Amino acid sequence: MSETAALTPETIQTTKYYQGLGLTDAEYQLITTKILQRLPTYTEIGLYSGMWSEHCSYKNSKPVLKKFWTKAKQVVEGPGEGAGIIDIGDNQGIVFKAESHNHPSAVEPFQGATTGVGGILRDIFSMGARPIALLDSLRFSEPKTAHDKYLINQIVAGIAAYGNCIGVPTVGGDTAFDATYATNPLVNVMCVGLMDLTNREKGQATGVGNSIIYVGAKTGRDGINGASFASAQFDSKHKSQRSAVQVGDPFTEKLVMEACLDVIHKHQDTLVGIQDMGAAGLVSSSAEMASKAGSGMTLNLDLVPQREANMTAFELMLSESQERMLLCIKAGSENEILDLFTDYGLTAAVIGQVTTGHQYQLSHHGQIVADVPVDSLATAAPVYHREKAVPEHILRQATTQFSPKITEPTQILKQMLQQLTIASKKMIYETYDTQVQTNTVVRPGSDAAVVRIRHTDKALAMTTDVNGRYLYLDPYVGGEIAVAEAARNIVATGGVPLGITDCLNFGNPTKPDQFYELDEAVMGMTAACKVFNTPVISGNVSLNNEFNDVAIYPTPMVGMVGLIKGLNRITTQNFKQVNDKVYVVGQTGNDFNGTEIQNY
Amino acid sequence: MKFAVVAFPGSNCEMDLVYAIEDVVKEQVELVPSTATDLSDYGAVLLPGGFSYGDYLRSGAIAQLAPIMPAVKRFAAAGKPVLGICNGFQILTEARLLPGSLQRNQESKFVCKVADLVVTNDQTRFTTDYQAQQTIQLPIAHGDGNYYCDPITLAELRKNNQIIFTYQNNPNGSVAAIAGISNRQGNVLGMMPHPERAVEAILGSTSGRELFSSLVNSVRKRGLIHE
Amino acid sequence: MYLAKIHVNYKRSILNPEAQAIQTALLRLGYQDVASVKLGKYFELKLTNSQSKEQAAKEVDEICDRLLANVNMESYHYQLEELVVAK
Amino acid sequence: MYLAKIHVNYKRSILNPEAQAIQTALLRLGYQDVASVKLGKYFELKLTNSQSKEQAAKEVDEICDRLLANVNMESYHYQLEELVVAK
Ligand SMILES: Nc1ncnc2c1ncn2[C@@H]1O[C@H](COP(=O)(O)OP(=O)(O)O)[C@@H](O)[C@H]1O
Repeated sequence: MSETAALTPETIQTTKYYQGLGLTDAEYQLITTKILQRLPTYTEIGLYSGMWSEHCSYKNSKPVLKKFWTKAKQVVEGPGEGAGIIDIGDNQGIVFKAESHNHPSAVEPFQGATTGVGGILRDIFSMGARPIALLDSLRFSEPKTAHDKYLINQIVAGIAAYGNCIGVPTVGGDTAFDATYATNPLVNVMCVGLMDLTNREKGQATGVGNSIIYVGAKTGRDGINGASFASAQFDSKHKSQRSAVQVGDPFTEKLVMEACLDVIHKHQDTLVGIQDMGAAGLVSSSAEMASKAGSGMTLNLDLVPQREANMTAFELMLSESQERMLLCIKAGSENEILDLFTDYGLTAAVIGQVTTGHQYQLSHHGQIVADVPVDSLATAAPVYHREKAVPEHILRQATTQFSPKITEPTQILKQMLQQLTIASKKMIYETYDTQVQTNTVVRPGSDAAVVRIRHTDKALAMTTDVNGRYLYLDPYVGGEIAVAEAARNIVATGGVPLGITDCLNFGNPTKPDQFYELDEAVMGMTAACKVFNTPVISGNVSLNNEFNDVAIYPTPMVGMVGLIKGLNRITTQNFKQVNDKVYVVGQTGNDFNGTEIQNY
Repeated sequence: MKFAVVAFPGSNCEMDLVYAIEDVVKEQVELVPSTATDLSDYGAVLLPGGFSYGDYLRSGAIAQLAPIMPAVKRFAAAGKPVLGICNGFQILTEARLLPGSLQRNQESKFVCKVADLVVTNDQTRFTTDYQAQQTIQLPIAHGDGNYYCDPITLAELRKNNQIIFTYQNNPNGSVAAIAGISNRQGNVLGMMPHPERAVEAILGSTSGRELFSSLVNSVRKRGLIHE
Repeated sequence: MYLAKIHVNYKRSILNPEAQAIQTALLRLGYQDVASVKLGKYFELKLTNSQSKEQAAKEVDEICDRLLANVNMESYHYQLEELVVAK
Repeated sequence: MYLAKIHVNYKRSILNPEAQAIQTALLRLGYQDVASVKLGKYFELKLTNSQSKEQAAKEVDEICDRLLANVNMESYHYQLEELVVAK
């Protein structure tokens, strides 16, 4: 990076260096002619590349996400903050969100999975909630090659390593196998947190003169520009791009979590805002906190705790080192907060202030290295309304149902039970601590997991579901089915569905047939959400899940949480007694398309 | 009586123990930070599960050097009860309060499930409310639970009845299927299974209750504590 | 017969939480003196059938790439020693 | 300034499940050739203030005994190198 530090604004323009950072000519034009009315510096172009990536700006998915149904009586906080909040009565709220870490896990499966878990945990506790459960939704190829097995083992081990160490039980999830995920496994993790509604926190920086405090791990050169990397597609020719390896440190995260909850619970009067540093690290957390509050901000990068020598401003702003948080603290109270973090054995430093106006100003080694309107980073990324066209394969699709030939029912049954997608997932979930915090009433292996709320008569049911094959055949109906399946799982454990989160794992939105899948799926999910009274309170988008131009099946993971009022209403899946009657509820039709028996 | 639960940075089962004692055993309990240096107020000291200091070097290796540990050693030397669960067991072996050590599970993977255990010694102050050879169910959750000691130490453990719990189906490769051992004097117990996770029927098992009740009874009987 | 002595270390600029925890612990214990801690893995493999040093080296490289080192994050180096076996 | 290069290894008599797991994996991958696998840890500590090699050695011994090695099961050995620091 050091030779590029010298890149002049003119060189960036003439060599189109910005393209390598994921910005298009038109986007660069917008910055130079409209926003800045001058050429951006090297650091500034870095800021825009991070903030305008799909991961941070949702520039391709915003018009689609608008279609989600997000408002219902129980919603306290919808999409927009780190995670959504639902009121469950008695002044308690639950917070949940899901996060995808598909691309990092394809490259470095163990660390990709750990940092996915770490990130979703930070989203939850930065809202003021204590994480009480994790779930993981995994999609793999059937383990045929050594590489398939390596991916599966390492991803599962990574999830286990992080959740087990930090002491949040991994209580559920789902796992399915299909060749479509061979080079692009899906690693979606969801976290559920519990909070007192009086402890609600926002990620914002208000009050001129208030301090910006950096907390947690020091910044290194890990995962520079990971956000635009996560949004890029892979192909076999460009392996060198794949180097955004961040290492998860659950021990540090545990300390960061306890310390932040301590600040939120006991120092409410000094805490103005708090946000985690996720994708596009320091720039995204700080710019969003300022922009949301309508404030300006100045940061002195010399004060950022650094793990490595000679880091450039570009690197400091875009590093995705893990286990870091940003706080806005009332002027005058800084030492009280810094001392608290020191007591936890953590690094913390005042790195900037809230300013008047709306500029975002960075200094480094005594020089101003960036000075841009803060909203231009956080909200001004262009929004693309992509074209939509029915995929060829759907047009060609047979209109009749697949019809299995069954000669030996017992034999077929036995074989179906051996299909990996159907078989028990014990091998996976027995490596997760499912019981720490001692609230897990129903562990993995049943329809939905159940976690009781201590000292009340209430419990939460939670599940993740989606079947990509159904969506491949019909994204709208498949989207409906994903929500409906989640709702059935919740109801089957005795819960009333409250809301959902999602991870939209799709292909390339600039291709009309792949955008069609995204748009239709969201509309289908929305239709079902309204029926089940389950608003979308948070979520995450993972696009460009494509390898050598072939997209994965459209796979919008649905994570649903329900409330069980009365611990005596909890039901589990297993048969209880000899001679109990078995009923089938609902109509059984001739529905075989996309089933395991068709796959078999 | 009053229990001390020592919380090291990275411990994660300390609150589970506190709740088990407060809500179910109905005794007094306090969280004691690992930076404290005095335990004289307490009737029993509990070292909880978790990943102290990330368990980054060897499980329990860094915690064993925490400021609280000299006080734990004095407490044990005075004949008062010390119980280490999971990571607490690992810390006790690293601190040489118990012999042997806990290695990576044979399968190299973390394992979390309910294990059938045999109570092999019902004469310790932790086990009087169980019956010898009784089978109980306790949850296990560990990656480094593979108990190892050399043959001479094993013979000693056997001779002195220091093996307190064994697994019925060895889940981690432990020598002689050992799940929990005590020191020679019988006042320090280390065990990989989690009794605090098994004190409420709604969570699947209540087999852990007797361990706490045995402990409370023995402390009361010995008059070791001013109520 | 060859003996391969293999060191596997984290590449530069990759966070090593273990080394960091050890250094913090040493500071706490009063070893202010310790300015840095690095931590890596060390393997010794005995190869019985390799006919030549080149063949052994090829095998060790392969084993490191496939199993012992995570080449995304770690680098390795090794020495090969020929062991004389008593017949 | 001294650099301590420390190897911590399992004592001979002790079975190490991790080394065993690696050997099994190697066999499964077809490396029949590998007769034995040993696995240890390798540390590098930089000591800034030690005045003499003896003092540094004393400190390293202490650090190994207290923290880096579990002397029940592991043994250690090390080399000390003096580093010349540019003033
Ligand atoms: N990755 C996982 N993590 C935790 N639990 C899992 C996981 N995969 C499966 N399970 C558990 O096993 C059950 C059955 O798994 P699966 O067949 O994938 O899900 P479903 O029956 O919901 O389609 C799930 O309900 C869940 O309890």
